[in-house]
Amino acid sequence: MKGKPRLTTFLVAILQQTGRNLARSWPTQSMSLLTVALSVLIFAFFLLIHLNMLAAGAKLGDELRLTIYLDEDINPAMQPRIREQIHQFGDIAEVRFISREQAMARFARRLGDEQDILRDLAPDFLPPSIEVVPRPGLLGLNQLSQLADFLSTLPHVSRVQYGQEWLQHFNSFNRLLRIVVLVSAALLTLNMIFTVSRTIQLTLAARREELEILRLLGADRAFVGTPFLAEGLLQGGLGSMLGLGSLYLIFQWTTNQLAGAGILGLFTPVFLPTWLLGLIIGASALLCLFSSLAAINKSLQV
Amino acid sequence: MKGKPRLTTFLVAILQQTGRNLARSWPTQSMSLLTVALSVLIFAFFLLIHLNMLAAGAKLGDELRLTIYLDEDINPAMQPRIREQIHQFGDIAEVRFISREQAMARFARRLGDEQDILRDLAPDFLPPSIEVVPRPGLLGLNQLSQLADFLSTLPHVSRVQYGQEWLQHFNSFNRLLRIVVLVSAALLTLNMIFTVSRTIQLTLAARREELEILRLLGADRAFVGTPFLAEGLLQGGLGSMLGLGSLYLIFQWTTNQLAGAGILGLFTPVFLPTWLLGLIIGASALLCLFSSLAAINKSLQV
Amino acid sequence: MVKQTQTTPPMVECFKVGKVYPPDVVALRDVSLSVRQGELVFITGSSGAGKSTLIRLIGRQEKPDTGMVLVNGREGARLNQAQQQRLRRDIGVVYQDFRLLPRLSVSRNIAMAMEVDYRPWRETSRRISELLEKMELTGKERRPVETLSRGEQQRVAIARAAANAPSLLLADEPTGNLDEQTGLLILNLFRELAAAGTTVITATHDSKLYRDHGHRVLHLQQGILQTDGEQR
Amino acid sequence: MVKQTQTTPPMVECFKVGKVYPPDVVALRDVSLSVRQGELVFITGSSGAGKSTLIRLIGRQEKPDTGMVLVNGREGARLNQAQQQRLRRDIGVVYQDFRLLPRLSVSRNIAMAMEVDYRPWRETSRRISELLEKMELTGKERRPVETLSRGEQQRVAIARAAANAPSLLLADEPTGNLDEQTGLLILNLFRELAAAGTTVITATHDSKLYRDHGHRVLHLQQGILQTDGEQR
Ligand SMILES: Nc1ncnc2c1ncn2[C@@H]1O[C@H](COP(=O)(O)OP(=O)(O)OP(=O)(O)O)[C@@H](O)[C@H]1O
Ligand SMILES: Nc1ncnc2c1ncn2[C@@H]1O[C@H](COP(=O)(O)OP(=O)(O)OP(=O)(O)O)[C@@H](O)[C@H]1O
Ligand SMILES: [Mg+2]
Ligand SMILES: [Mg+2]
Repeated sequence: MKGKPRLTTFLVAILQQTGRNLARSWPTQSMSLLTVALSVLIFAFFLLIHLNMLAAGAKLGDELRLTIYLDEDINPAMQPRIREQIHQFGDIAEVRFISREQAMARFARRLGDEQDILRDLAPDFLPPSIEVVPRPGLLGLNQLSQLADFLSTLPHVSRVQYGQEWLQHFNSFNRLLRIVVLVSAALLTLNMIFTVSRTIQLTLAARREELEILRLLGADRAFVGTPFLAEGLLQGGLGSMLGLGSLYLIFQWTTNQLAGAGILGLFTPVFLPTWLLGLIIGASALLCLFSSLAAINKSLQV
Repeated sequence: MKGKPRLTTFLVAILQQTGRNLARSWPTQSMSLLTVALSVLIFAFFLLIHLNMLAAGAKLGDELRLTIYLDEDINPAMQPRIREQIHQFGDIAEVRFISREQAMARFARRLGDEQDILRDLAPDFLPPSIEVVPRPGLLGLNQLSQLADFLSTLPHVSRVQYGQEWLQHFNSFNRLLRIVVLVSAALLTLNMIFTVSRTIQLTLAARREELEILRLLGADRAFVGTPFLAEGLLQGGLGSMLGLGSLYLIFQWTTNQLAGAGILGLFTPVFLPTWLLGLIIGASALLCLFSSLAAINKSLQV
Repeated sequence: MVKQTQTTPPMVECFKVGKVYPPDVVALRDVSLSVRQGELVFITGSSGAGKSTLIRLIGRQEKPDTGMVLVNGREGARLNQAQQQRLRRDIGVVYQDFRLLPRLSVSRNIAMAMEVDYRPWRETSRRISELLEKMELTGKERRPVETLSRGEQQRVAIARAAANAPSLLLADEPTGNLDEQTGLLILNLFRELAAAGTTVITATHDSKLYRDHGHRVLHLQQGILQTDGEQR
Repeated sequence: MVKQTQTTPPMVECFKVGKVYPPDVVALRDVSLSVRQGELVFITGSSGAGKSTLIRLIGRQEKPDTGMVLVNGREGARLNQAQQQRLRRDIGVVYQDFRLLPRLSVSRNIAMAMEVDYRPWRETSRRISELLEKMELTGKERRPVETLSRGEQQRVAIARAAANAPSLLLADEPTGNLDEQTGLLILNLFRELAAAGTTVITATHDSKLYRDHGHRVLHLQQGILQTDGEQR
């Protein structure tokens, strides 16, 4: 070099180089892009299922409650005092007083089509009760049994019941779910790492000769690096956008398929939140970028 | 060649070549093996979940039944005739006659902890009924309503009930499940194809030069092909075995984790059946084999 | 040197051979020649004259666009794959760009040519050490080819081509990276092979190789065979 | 030709340079030499003598194990990456194995060397057609390098090395695949470059290049510098 180049010469050279690289190796590049898109799609698909399962699980957990059966209906005047006593235990979301009549009505609802069988019963054969709904955070069996012990010390209480059995089922189902989700997350992460590293290896193999010759010719970091940066960002960014876009289409199609069917009454499926989408796109762009940079650095050793 | 080689010379040459290939390229080869193993593992993992979900679903479906409420208990002498009439509709798995006492006992069981509330009831407040369990195949709502119409023509019948609402829920949950399983199967198959083809591309890139030189030297099909055959079989076979072995360990660990917990009462998780394991191993060995063969054929064009 | 009598059968025959590379590079035009068994022939011509193309056509790496090339009386197009492969093992070629496997050792590279022909192991190792001695490469058997000097690599390529004592040896610029003295080693090897019955066709621009020794020289110019005869 | 006066500064200086390849191949031993700016020097020696190694050490592709190599008065180890890269763009190298990108066209291969130095586009294309004319490659600009004959490829490699009119040109066996006449083209190019101030160091076994022209010749033998002076 016979002196510092002018800025325009520099920019033109870099842009030409970038354009030429993209023009020449677009088949490899678009294969890589598809691979990244597929990896992101699979990963985000299972993330989406996981998040929706968690949401459905949380909704089920909301229905957890303790029922305190009473000897007799509670005088409405007494209710605020008892409500206050219960709230003193802390972490209580709601306290409901259920009279004999309310209990009967609800039992009838619960029997559904079979409620004819109640025709001949006295309307007061069910005992009155108080229902205590803990906050979702308070799910552990230990804390629940402490709360139950406390509730049985209240006046007029005949028996405290909380769905121990149901709770156990729910807990172990959650455990199974968590294992499945953890194992698939681990496998899919491994898969993504493998796929992306293979893709980069292939791209590198296609470029090794060229990088070596650029090094021998004394190309500087900007000349070698900028096209690679552009490529890495393009593959990681576009690839993950493509993957997430496809996922959105799949999601839309699925919810349309299910719209009106009963399942959507149980829980409302939600798509990944925007910040998570941004995070995934950013992370994969960075991943591709850094792998490209590592390659350049190796090839730029003088 | 100055004549036909002796068999021993031939065998020694082929074996040497195979051994040398394996010895020289084992890092690439073991990476390929791991990739195949991971692909198979992920694929089989989701297949396993799918199969178990189907099994659990089928078990739920088994509990589907029609209940025919009667005006009065049926004379045991009449029962065989009615049973026969019902069976004439075809596709019926079981017909059960429930007396007032049996109904009451079952209702008590079903109330569980709340059965105290039945203390004061007359033991005959529930009506007698016949339960009809259709064969699992007969799940469609249409057929069920036909069966119900037929049953309401039987003598002494007051009302036929079958869980239309529950059935709808179950059907749409099954639909969601089917969509999730189909989408993940499609994605994972794509992923497996991508991964394996990338792996093979890498292996080929590493060998292109050698294959070209073997072609120029006039190597025959046996000399070039046998080592490749061995490699393809080894990678596909060993890789898928490794993947399925890891899956078995994960499966064992998971069921151990859940052993004793309530969830296992709902359904018994089963591993993939032996014929399916064999199929997976065979298919991936063949896949790897054919890809290798395609490579050789291309390089053997004279 | 072998006496060339009229009764020795022809090993290579070309009849009006032409080769055009797309779009319109005429590499060879109407080349006819005949080389007898055990002959040692040189092809000369300036850079781009078509020497390598002629060698590739005779070695069946490419097909002629017009005319016919016969090796040992047989035409390539008439052979099936297995026959072609067998024929190829009986032709040794020194490529202008060597085509060695850079990561393999010197002896592995040479052994490959013999293993492909299913030669017994003992013969292979004896032949390799004999050839390496002639090429003055003794002691470098185990070195990966990529660590050799360019001229050493060229000698490995020659050793590989000669390993099977083929009926036909095609050498494309075999002394391009060798000094005068080492070049003479190669010439001696080729003479020995010719004396033992191998037909040797060498493309070269190295006039020291063929001058002063009374060998037959074919001179190509822009794809056309200009002179065919002894040059001194 | 440039008159070499004692006042011309030295471009390349080697002080007791040695290079040993593992495990124990002594490629160079205590080589000392000094080449002035604008000089045209030949390195000779038989195959494996260490010519390419010396060229690689001067071109900074490798580091000496002992001694010191100065180019333009500066030692490689003392430069940072950017300085090294800048220096490299000012050294043109003709590699013995060319190191061209086979799938790229002739002009792309040459242009790369100039683009890396951020030469304006017009200068690049003018220089390329000028060089291709001198190398007798006109009309082959757009051909992928892999479709050229070996000698044509070698001339592309020479054109690339000369493209930037570098301060130092290192040529390793630049006429190995060229006939006598084409070789003279190269010699003329080198002389022109030297006259314009480029220092040219050529490793070759082609005595036709340096004989009869009164150039300085360094003779290597088994890694040791034997003679340094004019050869006729
Ligand atoms: N990377 C390496 N590893 C080990 N030995 C090497 C390496 N490179 C070169 N050598 C050895 O160093 C010696 C000198 O090699 P060099 O390439 O300098 O020779 P040369 O004079 O260029 O020969 P030629 O004329 O054949 O090109 C040779 O014996 C060679 O085998
Ligand atoms: N694959 C190809 N595609 C197009 N043109 C080709 C191809 N191969 C060779 N040519 C052209 O054919 C002509 C003859 O090439 P060939 O390699 O036979 O020359 P050569 O005599 O061997 O030259 P050298 O001495 O430089 O090796 C050259 O002009 C070359 O550019
Ligand atoms: Mg040639
Ligand atoms: Mg050399």
